[in-house]
Amino acid sequence: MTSVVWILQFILTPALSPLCIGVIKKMKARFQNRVGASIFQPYRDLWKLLHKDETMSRDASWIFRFAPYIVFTVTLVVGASIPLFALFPSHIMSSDMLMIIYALAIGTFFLALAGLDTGGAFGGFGSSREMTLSALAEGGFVFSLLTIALMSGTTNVFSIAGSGVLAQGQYVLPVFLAFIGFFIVLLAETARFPYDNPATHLELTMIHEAMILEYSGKRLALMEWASANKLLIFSAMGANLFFPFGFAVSVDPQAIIMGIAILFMKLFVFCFVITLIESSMAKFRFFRLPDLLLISFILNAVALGLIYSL
Amino acid sequence: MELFIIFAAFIVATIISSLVKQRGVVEFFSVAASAIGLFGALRVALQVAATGSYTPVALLHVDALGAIVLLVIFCVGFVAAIYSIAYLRMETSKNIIGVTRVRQYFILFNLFSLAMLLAVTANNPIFAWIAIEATTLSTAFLISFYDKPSAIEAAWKYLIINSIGLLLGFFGTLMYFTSVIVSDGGAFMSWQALAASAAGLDSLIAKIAFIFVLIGYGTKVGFVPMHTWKPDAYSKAPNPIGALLSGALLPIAFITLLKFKSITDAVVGPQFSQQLLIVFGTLSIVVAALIMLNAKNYKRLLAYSSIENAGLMALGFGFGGMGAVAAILHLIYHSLVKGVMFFSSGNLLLKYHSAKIGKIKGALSVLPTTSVLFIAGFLVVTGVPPFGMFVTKLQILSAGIQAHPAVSIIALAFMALIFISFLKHSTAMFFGEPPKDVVHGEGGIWLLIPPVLLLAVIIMLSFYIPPFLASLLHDAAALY
Amino acid sequence: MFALLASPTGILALFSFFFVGALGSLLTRKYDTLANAWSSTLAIMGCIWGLLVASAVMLSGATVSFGVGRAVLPILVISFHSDMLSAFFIFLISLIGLLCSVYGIGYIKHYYGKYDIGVLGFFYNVFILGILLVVTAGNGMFFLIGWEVMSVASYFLIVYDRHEHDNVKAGFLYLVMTYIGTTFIVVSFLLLYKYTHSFDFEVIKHSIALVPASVKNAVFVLATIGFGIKAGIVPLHIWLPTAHPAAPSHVSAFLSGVMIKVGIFMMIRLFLDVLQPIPLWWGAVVLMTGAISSLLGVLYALTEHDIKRLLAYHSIENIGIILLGLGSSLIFTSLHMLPLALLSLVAALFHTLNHAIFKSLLFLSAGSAINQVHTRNMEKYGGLIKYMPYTAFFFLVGSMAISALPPFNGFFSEWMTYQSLFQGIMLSDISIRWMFISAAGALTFTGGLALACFVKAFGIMFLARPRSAEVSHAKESSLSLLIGMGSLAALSLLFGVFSGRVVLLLEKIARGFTIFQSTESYITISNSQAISVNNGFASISGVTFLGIFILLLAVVGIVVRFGVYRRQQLRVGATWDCGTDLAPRMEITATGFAQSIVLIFKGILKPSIQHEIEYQDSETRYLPKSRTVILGIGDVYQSYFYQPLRKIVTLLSLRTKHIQSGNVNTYISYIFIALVIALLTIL
Amino acid sequence: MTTLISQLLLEIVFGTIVFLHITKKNFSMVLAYALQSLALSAILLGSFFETGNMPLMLIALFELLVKVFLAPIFFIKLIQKHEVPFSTSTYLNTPLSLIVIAALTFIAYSKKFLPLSSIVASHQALLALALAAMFLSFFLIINRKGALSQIIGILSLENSIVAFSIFAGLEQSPALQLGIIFAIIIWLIIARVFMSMIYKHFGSLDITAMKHLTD
Repeated sequence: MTSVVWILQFILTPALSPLCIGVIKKMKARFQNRVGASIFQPYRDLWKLLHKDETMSRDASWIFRFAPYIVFTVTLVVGASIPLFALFPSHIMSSDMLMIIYALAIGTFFLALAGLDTGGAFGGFGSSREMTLSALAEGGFVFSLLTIALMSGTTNVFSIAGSGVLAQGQYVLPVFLAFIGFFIVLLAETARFPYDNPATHLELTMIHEAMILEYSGKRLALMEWASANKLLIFSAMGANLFFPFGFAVSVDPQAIIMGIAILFMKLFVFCFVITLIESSMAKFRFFRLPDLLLISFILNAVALGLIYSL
Repeated sequence: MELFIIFAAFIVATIISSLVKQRGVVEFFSVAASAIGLFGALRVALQVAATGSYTPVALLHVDALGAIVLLVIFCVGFVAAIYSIAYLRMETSKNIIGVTRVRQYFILFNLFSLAMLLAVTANNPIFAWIAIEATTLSTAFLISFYDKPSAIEAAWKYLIINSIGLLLGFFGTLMYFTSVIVSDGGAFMSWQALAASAAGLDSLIAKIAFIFVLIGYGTKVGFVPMHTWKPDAYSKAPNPIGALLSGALLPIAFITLLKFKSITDAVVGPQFSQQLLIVFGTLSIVVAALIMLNAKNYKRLLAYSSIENAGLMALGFGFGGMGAVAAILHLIYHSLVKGVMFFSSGNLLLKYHSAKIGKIKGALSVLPTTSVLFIAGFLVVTGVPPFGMFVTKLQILSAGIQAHPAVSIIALAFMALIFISFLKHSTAMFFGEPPKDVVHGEGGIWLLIPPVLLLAVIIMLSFYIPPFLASLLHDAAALY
Repeated sequence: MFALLASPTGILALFSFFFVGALGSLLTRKYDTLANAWSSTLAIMGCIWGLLVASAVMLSGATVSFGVGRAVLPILVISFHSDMLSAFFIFLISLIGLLCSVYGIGYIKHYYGKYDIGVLGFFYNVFILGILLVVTAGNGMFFLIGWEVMSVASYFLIVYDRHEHDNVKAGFLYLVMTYIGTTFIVVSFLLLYKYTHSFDFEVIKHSIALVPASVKNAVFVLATIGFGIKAGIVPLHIWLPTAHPAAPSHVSAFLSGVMIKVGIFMMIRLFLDVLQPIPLWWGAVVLMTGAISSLLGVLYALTEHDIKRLLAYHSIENIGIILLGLGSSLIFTSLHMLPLALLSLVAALFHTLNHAIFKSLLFLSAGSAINQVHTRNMEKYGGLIKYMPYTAFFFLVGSMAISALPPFNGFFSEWMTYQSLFQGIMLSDISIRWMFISAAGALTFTGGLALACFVKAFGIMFLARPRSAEVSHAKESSLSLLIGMGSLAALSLLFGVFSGRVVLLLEKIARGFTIFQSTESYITISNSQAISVNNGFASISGVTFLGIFILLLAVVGIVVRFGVYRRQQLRVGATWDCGTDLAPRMEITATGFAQSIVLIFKGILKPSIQHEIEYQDSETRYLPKSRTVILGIGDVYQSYFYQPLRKIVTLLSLRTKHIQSGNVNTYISYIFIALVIALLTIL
Repeated sequence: MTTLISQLLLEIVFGTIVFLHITKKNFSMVLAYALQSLALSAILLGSFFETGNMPLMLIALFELLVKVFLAPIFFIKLIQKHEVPFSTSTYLNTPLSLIVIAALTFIAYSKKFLPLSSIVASHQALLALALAAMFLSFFLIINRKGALSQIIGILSLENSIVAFSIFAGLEQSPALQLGIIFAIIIWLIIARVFMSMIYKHFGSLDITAMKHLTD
């Protein structure tokens, strides 16, 4: 039975992520009171892209060709090493908080390089903006996870979720501040609204789309899938680390199904909040984004300071 | 016995170089005289190391420090003689000077060596004074060797300032003699007798006498307020003479000063003289370092470097204890390295015909060996390890840090400034593109052997000090 | 054999290799190839022997200390003392020396005929000899001799390519700053000598109680400035970005990888071993300088478009990270939390080792690229990956290692530094805690910015299309260069994946210090190479991460390539450029890439942007023909501290030159005044 | 010899130095120096009559010969050869230099220098006067711009030192005195040669022209 849990842990992220994207797109459509495509449309898009022919630029080197595989695999590895529905597969050694952060950095690294590789103007600007944002977001990211890690006395992501120290009311304010900081970083890392509009291809504003502009066919599918995975990873981390309840306690199928259901519910709440932001807020000008990220860093630093002074 | 042979050798050399017309003969005798001088000095040094002192006759006496300085004088003198031949040959071939001038040069050179020998070995303070006066007179003409207005100006200033200094020194010596009860014995008052009768000297008179002697012979050594003649004299004198002036004449004046210091210390105790030496030493290092920063002429640069090293030696003796031993060793290294630097700068002068630092570009590609020698000399003189002067410099400073921390730290800071200014000037001279019209290639083998010889001696002395020299060092330090 | 290695003869044999190498290359100056062969082989044999000796001493744990000969002056005692720490540094020096010399064999070929190879070989061997003397010296005096031999030899290596004028200027600035640093160090040793009457480190250590607290603080400040200049911490770093690029590449790799670490070596030995017990503020000062150096180092690197200057600034940044580890270790020792101090010291040593490896890898690969393209300006590069695939791959490995991406060694040492900072944050004292929070913040931002900087460096240099004709003539470097770089890349991966084994050894080394003799360690290494800190607070394993990553990569590759649908066609066309013809001008430049970050941090960097627009016709000035943007960074330190200092000293020297006024009467009046003053003092 | 006569002779020496400060003509400076040396040799003769040892007489005569006859002739020949009748002016005008002279004499007589002048208690006044003479000749060298006047300044400094040593009871052995006088002779010859060289190169004996060697 544990092997089923292991398999589930590995395949859950890639399986669920297109669904999240579908749900967000559906809700955005609803907000703009149009019907919108079905929530399984992303699956069909991926299937279509995987079968299409591919065109590639003459200047591209092997980095352009292998980047999608590396970026996608990184999201798989990180997806497998964060708590999704159960806590017991915690002995995976790669679930340390810093390991996750820097593994995601590999993804950003190769994504930016792929953007630069084809030598087009768009790719270069996309990579430059992406690296600026990820450089500034890293501070907030590390500090938000550090706050809850220091509260629960360990940096292993599974044991943070299981430590339950957050349940006692003592640390409510630091957790709340850390969560706000984390959510700002989430929007930055997954190229969501105030930072970058996922739907547009407008040269002036696009960051993530610019880097994968040159891709087509199965490589584009992998890239799209990887960004979907990243969205799921961040929302799952936000949900399970900051609101650690409803995990499957034992291996029997009945508890597992209940765990997955609670995971579904949490993710749905996250998707709803993201859609709410996307529909209500305008995209910030690029040079106001650093102030937003600095706010997230300051919030987390204050949260860190608060832990011990209480 | 050896001293008489050396005397005879130099007198013969002077007479021959004044009578004989052929240049070859004059050169041969001068070099032979210096060679005999070196050999004699070596034997005297060995004997002094064995027996403690060497007095062939009442009038002449050589103690440990005297033996060391004698050895240094003739080592530099011999190498300078060889270099002078090649140097003057090059000068005559470029018809800057005629053959008569060369003969005059060697007459004065031998007289100068004779006077120096007498100054070191004289057992009587007044004879020492007369000998030093003779050195001043013989070098006055050597400085005005090139018969240009600037050379005359330099020689005149050298003559006037040194005469005043020596007169003050004479007055100081007389002050010391007041302690001697009037008797016919006063005729040949030797250093030992003076030291013995020092007890009778009134303390205040001893202090005043030491001040006069310090200011007097300090002018000869070149401590700061009295140093003004040095840069002019060194920059206008021919290079071998510059080497002798800083390598040989400076130590003689210094040890005469030290002989008087030992007498005053017997009367008044060491603190007084040490205090004065520290004041003058620090002043010399500070002012020399500041002026060196933008010197325009590399021979004046060497002059200020001599002033700075004289200041450091004064600090060494001022701090006393191990500082004194290090100061004597520093004296040896300094004389030898000044030889290397003056000879290599002589080669630069022959090739570029200008002593201005600004006019010398890309010397490393034009004169590779000379530039390497000059850079090695610069590294030694500023006290960069692994050469010996680094250890002596730090030994002096570590002796000084005990009692006078502030002085040693100021000295160290300004010695760093000296290294920086030396580096600035040598990078300006040696790197970069050489001017088009300068033909590449060294002057001649004989222009290179003397500096290489001296550098080899320094490197040997940096790592291994022969036992007889070591024992001489410790005896000398014990005396002063 | 083991005993022979870890013994005085072993160490003396080590020095003799380089001594013979130096002399030999001088003698064979006339024939370039022979001189190159002689100096390189001797250096390689010396380094191999150094590796053996170091590992023998490290494994046996013996401290080899012996004196040689007796000099006339008592202070010059030639005594060697190589304990675990110096053995580790000998290992580091020999490792990098070996690979740089292998690289050098091929690299020196392009100097044939231009310069004298024998002289290069001579100074190269003397330079390594100097560094080895520094790490094995037993007393202060002998240490200073080794220190200055190293500085002077490296000066001559920097100005080796002397026809280039700014190499000479860089060399001059380097030696002036180093000499000022040495003066600070000499003053601190003299102050110690004043109270302990000896230069020998062991004697000073045992009689440290004699030294009053105020003097110890003075020694700390002087030593930090002195060694800080050599290590290149921020306010004193102005020589580093000009000096390292000037040297030949295999030498600048050695300078950047090893020489700046020697300053750290002496700081560790002095602060953790000789001057114990230490007050708290020492650690705080080191921590703060580390944080400032790392943040400013990476920011200045971002503004650079000269490759070697960029790498030199990154050396400053990594020195800052090492100082973070060292600073936290000092703070923990002063708070008597020795296990934590041991942890952060191991972090500092591990990052020193890793930085030596990946920085020299980066310098070597940059050197082989510059060797082909003959310019250091990044804007002229582009598309080099198609002409020099191996160099590009090694530069990529180096960039991933320096920006701390997991499978490589950079990540694991930065992780350890993070752990020591986290332990610091958990301290009770509020002021110290906020110091650690700001240090951790600086480290996070440094990590992010370093990633951005190396995406810029690698992307602009190697990817997309060539921006100048030079690039298309580039050919892959010769075999010896590739071996040098390849082994460094392999080492970088090996030390990353098997970091557990390395951390264990480093802990054994750190235990060499008397204060850490009996402390129980917070680091446990499980069988699967996992390092766990502070009984389970945090634990990572390089092997498992790499294992899972490669497994999943294989699965994804197979599924996507073969599983889904094999008959896709791959059409190779031109990059999408909205229809205009594709010109190299359209690619992003290094300045463009970094401009957004530079504008965000313009408060600190104070950039100056000039626009030059060339118009078609000068009267109407309506249709611009070309527009260039120059982003310049004012050197704050030069203009606000070093220039005024230089001006004061020159002013002072001009004032004193008036003494030499030329008039005899004034000269005589000087003597008269001196006489009168002296007489008045005593009468 | 009674202190009165030696007092008188020393005053002559002192007076000549003051006169040297005031005169403008070279010729009169040389004469003043000759007078000074005459007074000095007279003192020496006086001490010979007292002690009665023969070598002292020899020295006095030799000094008479050298300093009173030989040196002035040398200088006069130089003046005629180069037609340099007027020595150049001084840095301080006459009244100011007189004030400085007065100040220096006061310092020499002040109790500050008492230990120096009381080496031989009886000659206290004489020694103070000799000391004043020394300071004045030192100031003469500083004040004068002409090369000849500087040489004469140095010679008068030497004379006042010898005077001081005589009165301080330092009847040196004749050999040493001879040695000193011999040194002075050589010095004179060289100074003379140098002055002619200066004249050849600079056209005048004014040493203010020599200020090129600054750096």
